[in-house]
Amino acid sequence: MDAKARRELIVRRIAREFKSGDVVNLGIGMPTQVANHVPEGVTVLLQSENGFIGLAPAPAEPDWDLVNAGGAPAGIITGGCFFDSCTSFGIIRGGHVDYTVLGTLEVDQHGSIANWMVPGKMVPGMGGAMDLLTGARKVIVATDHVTKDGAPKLLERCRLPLTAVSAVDIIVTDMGYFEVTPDGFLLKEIAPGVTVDEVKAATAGNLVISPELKEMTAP
Amino acid sequence: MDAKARRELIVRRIAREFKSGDVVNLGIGMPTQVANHVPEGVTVLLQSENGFIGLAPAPAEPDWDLVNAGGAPAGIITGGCFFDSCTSFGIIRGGHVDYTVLGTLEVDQHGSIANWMVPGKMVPGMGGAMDLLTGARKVIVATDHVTKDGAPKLLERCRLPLTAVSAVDIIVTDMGYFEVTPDGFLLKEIAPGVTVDEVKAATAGNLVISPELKEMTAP
Amino acid sequence: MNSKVTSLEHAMSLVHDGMTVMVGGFMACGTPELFMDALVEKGVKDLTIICNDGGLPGRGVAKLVSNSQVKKLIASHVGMTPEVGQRMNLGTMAVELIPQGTLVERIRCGGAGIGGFLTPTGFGTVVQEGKQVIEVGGKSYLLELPLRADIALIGGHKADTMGNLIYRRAMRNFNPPMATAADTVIALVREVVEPGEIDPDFVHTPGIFIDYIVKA
Amino acid sequence: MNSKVTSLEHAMSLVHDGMTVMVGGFMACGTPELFMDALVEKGVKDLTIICNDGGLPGRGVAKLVSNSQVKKLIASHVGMTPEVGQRMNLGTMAVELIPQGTLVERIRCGGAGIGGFLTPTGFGTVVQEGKQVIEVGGKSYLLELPLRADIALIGGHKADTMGNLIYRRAMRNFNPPMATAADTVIALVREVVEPGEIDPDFVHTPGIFIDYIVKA
Repeated sequence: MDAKARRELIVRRIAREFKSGDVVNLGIGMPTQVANHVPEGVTVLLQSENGFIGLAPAPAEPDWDLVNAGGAPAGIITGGCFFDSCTSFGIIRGGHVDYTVLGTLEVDQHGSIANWMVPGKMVPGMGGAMDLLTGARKVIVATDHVTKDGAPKLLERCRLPLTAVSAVDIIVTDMGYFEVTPDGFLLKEIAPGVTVDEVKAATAGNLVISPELKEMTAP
Repeated sequence: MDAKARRELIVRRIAREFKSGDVVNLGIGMPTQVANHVPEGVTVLLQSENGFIGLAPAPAEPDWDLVNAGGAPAGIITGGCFFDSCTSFGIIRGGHVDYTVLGTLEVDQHGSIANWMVPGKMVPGMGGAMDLLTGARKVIVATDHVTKDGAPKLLERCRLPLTAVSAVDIIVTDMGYFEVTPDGFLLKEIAPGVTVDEVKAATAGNLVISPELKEMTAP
Repeated sequence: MNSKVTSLEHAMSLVHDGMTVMVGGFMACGTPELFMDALVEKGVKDLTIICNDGGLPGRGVAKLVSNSQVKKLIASHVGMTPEVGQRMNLGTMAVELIPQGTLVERIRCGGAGIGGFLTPTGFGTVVQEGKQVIEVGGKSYLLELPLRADIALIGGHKADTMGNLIYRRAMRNFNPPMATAADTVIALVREVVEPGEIDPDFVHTPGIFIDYIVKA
Repeated sequence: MNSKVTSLEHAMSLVHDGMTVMVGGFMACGTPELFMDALVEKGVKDLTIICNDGGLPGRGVAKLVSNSQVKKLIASHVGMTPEVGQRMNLGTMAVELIPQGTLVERIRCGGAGIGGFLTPTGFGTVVQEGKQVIEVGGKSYLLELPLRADIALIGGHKADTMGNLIYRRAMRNFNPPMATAADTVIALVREVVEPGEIDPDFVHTPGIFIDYIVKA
């Protein structure tokens, strides 16, 4: 699979996690694309941490009072609403966001995650990521399984500075769908054309294969 | 003076403390009457801790969605606004109320005050009094100088359970206008027909007489 | 999305004996009075009620108190309802008194995932008993902890079917913070409209906080 | 009561070298852009700026950064303005990064007389460094302290002359909490109306928080 197909597999699989009415916050980059693949009949409420529920695509004529968390023009669904950043992070920290989907640099078998800084490089800041990771009911990591150099991103322990400790619940990569469990990464679904041995070779932490391992489909 | 005249003297004097734009919270009982005596040309904004700025007399036809902090029908001025109790106490605790006026059982020379409970008697609860005492920029106590039995209410140390420690700035009684200072109660104005010796006899804490002692007038 | 509007009967079936229930309103202004009546009729008991006050005689949570359904009342003021004091003195109902600003902020913390906050309110008084005192910048504060409930019963003016709520005048009071701080939140409103009929700039309580709406 | 409307010139005369200034807005949405331009022209320097982010290149607080007027920037995210990172690396400007929810809650505490709050955000990360860890109910929290400023510059949509403010769409963000947490609060709005023209049920920022209004 090329990069585009791999990413589409990941975001399509994640989009199938939600049920109608779920409040979902999508990080920038690949996670944003999850919104395009939510199955018909399922209506999720996208939270935009800069201050609204009901994030929607921008209208043709942009309204610069209505931007997303990246500062780009956005829209709002009928029945959405605006609030200030205190309320927005009360929603996030208080467990009112059902799912957050974020990309990462590293994630480990304890659910700790490092995705906000690389020492020595320009540090953009954590923005709302630390709050989302500690506050959302379920944290889903959307990531390529390995780095551009082929090194594992699923580790026994993160090496980069952490964004949050024991925060991640689910990891979806181009190789499979993993749950973070006390025993390590539990492989529950495996991507088409990938073998368990290939997953093992590409993963640095404890890997447990589910006895009910299924193929990761993305219709 | 009879009780009514004494109280009128107190509330009229307190009403002269304010300047236009001041945010003022008036406790129930005697302090409520202060609102009726604010000099012409001075517009104060009355805060009602149940959730609005701009407390005004109730209209002839009561609106039961609009009550004061005692649960009785109230009104709102043009330019007032409503908010929830979090915001209301953010305003109070955050120092955005310029003056609060409260009655008391006891007040001491350290500015500590006891006005919410008498052990062994029915305890109504402190409501918002503790927050107002610690949060308002200036706390004015409006009280008869002595109890019904003639015992001093201005003490060296409060004996009843405290409502707040070192919170009171000004005390206005039927005998005079006092500032709470490190040296004790500073008598700055004396009520008409009252002598300094009478004030001394009726006060239990340290009393300091201002070198610029004036008559307490209430035009 | 499905409408959150439900029947009074279904909504009240969610309240069980022994639950902790937040009830919005201030001296019964903004209290969902119909819910109080329904709970009296249902006879659910041993409730722990969190409310700003005891209501007024015959109004608000006073109805539940009079009907001996309240095991404990957590409030800032109960002076308007002598029966609360009588039951407290007889030992038939426990009452915990909390400064009003502290009470509402504890509820906000419960809804906002904040583990506690430092307030100067109550320092040096009986409110301090059993609490940690923390000094910040030379000033002493009490550490106050969050409050949550199993159910919050709130009173609104108008809602859309997605749960977006507005209040009218002084009925807002404790309702918005309580809507964030319970496992199940049920709102009683006077009017229900379709999504989009409430201006998204002027929603007081976002619909995501509301589980069920009952039209009065 | 006197109108709070004043001139841009007078409002900006209140900002002095070395002050701590809160600037509302999120990626320059809701930022009082005219105030940024005026401060660049005025050339006031050594400012400590508290803002959600560094703005966008040529927009928001980035204008002050580019003009070397900022001694220290306190923000949650500066990734959209590479110049912030360059100046940070060169050591010509200090940057303090704070998680967004913690930043806005610290500002709220500064305005609400709360001495600090406990948040799980940042526990076990570099954000924890130098902070007190407090356990409540078996969970670890960081004690975060309030933030205040000398001046808050906020962006609104409409105000009445008493300072009651409303925002439009996503421009609200950090503006309401900042309006509570500075000694002097100045709002830039697009429209000024008479008291009573904004429905008292739907005021976003009560007028008592606002000292001066400038019409854009």
